[in-house]
Amino acid sequence: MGAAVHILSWICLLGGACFLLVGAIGVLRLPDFYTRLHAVSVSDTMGAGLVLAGLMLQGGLSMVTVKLVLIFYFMIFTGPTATHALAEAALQAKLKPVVDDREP
Amino acid sequence: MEEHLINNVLLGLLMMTGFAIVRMRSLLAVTMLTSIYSLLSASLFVVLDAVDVALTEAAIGAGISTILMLATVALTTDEEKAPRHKPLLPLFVVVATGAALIYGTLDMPHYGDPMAPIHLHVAPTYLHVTPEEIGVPNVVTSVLASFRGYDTLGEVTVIFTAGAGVLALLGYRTRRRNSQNPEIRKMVVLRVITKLFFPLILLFALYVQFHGDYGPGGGFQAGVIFATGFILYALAYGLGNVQRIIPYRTLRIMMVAGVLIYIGVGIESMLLGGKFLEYRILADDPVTGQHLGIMLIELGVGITVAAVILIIYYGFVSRQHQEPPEDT
Amino acid sequence: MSNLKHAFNLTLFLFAVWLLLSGHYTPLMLVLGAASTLLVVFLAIRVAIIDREIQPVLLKPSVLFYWFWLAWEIIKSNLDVTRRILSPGLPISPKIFTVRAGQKTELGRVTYANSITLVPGTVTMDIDEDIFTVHALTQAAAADLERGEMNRRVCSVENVF
Amino acid sequence: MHDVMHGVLGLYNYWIVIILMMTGFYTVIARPNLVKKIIGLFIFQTSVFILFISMAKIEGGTAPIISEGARIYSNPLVKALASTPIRYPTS
Repeated sequence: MGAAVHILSWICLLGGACFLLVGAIGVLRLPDFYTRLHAVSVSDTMGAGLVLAGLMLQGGLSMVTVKLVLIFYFMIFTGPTATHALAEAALQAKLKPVVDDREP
Repeated sequence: MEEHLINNVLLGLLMMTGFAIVRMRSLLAVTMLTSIYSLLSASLFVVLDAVDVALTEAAIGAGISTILMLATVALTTDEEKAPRHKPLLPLFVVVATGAALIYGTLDMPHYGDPMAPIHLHVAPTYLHVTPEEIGVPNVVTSVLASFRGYDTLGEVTVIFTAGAGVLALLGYRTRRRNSQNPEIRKMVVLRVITKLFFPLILLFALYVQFHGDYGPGGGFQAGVIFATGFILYALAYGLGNVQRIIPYRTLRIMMVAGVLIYIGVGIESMLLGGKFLEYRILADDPVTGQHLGIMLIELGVGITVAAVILIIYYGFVSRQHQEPPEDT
Repeated sequence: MSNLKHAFNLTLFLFAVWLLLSGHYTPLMLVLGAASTLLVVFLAIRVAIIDREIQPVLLKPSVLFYWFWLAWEIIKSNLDVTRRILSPGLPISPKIFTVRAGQKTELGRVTYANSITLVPGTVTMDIDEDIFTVHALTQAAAADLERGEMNRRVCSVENVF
Repeated sequence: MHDVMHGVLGLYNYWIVIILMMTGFYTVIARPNLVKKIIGLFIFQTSVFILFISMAKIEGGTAPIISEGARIYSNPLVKALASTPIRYPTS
């Protein structure tokens, strides 16, 4: 494996870690349940995606990478499903969202 | 070095989760935290080279336990009452015990020490003998299924007994209910995604079942994942529909059949002139015999575990529906 | 008749997944793989959940093109949401609104709903037939969705399903 | 000083395990709610697994799956022991 690929994979891993951190900060800073879902969405897509990409670069062309691709597909489908299920459940439990009424 | 760092960070997170679990009052939140705790410890097991344990913990602790715990909370109450008096005595007991235990660790071999007594006696033998006699790369599987096959038989029996116990306690009353309630009909995303993933989860379970020789996995984990597929289906489509795929009767038969397969392999090896569960008799070549024996008993374990977990789930959920609807 | 074809497609797809996962191509493992695939297909038939939805559509060119477009959207909105989370004033303006989904099939609608949720800044909260209730983090994200480009794109890949 | 650091790092795992164990123990004896008690037992049990598996780790070792290119394997027996009782909480 070339040094360039190695460096690239670490860039991906660190970038992913940064986005995961941003997701966590977002959960702390945003005002209510529904807005927090958007922060989680950041770590779900960009964070996890970049970490997986970095690991795939580390794995090279092997069975490991194949499994990582399968994990990636799995996450793309289940992540939004879980978020949607949470939002729907919160809506059914009549949790009041914070809404900005100003006209844009 | 990175390994140490990850290890320490995970341990720290585990500790924080543990404290949060003790302090929280809402049992639903505690259940979810327990799931997180379990996932964290599974990651820790991977760092500590125990991949089989990690897979089991992830499937059991983070998966099935959470579902069963949520079912329990749904049957009872989700708010813990405040304790009546100050927990001074328990606190004292805990601190004293902890201090004594920490004093005890001072004599223990250090973490990662290759010369610790634990590594010097039995384990090297297993590592040496496994490639020659068993021919299975995963030493944990060979220890579980072959060297310590009796233990695993005992374990399957325990699980079988647990299933029988739940059958006796909770029972199961078939009730022809119209399981497709309107709330479920509305959750279109859940239903479609479940439909897409149901076959894939089952296939993955079978993959784990049959690749236990080469990597982490085996009958137990496979059985749990298999059951999870059906539980997911039941959550999205209702219990009635999942019973069309696997009826209750079939489950009871499966629960017994798994144990019988296991014992049958033992008796077969006795009939062929060996001892109970002596797999190398099973084929002309001892290594092939071992392989065959391990595969068969793992299959038995998988069938029993899947059946027992589904029986427990059916028991819980069918009871849930019998409660008169009070809070609607 | 078409059910049979779908069952056949599902079998092929599952066996391909098995081969991808397995990595051990001895005769024994292949036989076990075939047996596992058939067992799963049998269970799938039992619930009659086999319809057009389980086909490996994910790799057809137009769907692949949609994936790339969606990935680009996700990256863009990720950067936007990240900027908003990290900036001290927290410049958000949450909004709840409804959009109309133009898809005919359930799978198309679910693809649309999940694409909305997958893009940070918008979450599908509720689905009532073809009316989606969406929660957006900012007015801009809401306006972006209301323009309906994603809806059109999902509609055009829907025919492939 | 170096010795002290070495000792702390070498025993760190065990100490955390003991803290977790005591957290579980406290939950069992101090909380009246049964679900909470069960969760306390669960924490206790997991901490015991971590104790076992920490002891089984060898510096620089890999998971005990025989493969080419790996020389040192961590202790397989402990893992077999630990993955047996892990299965009971379901039951």
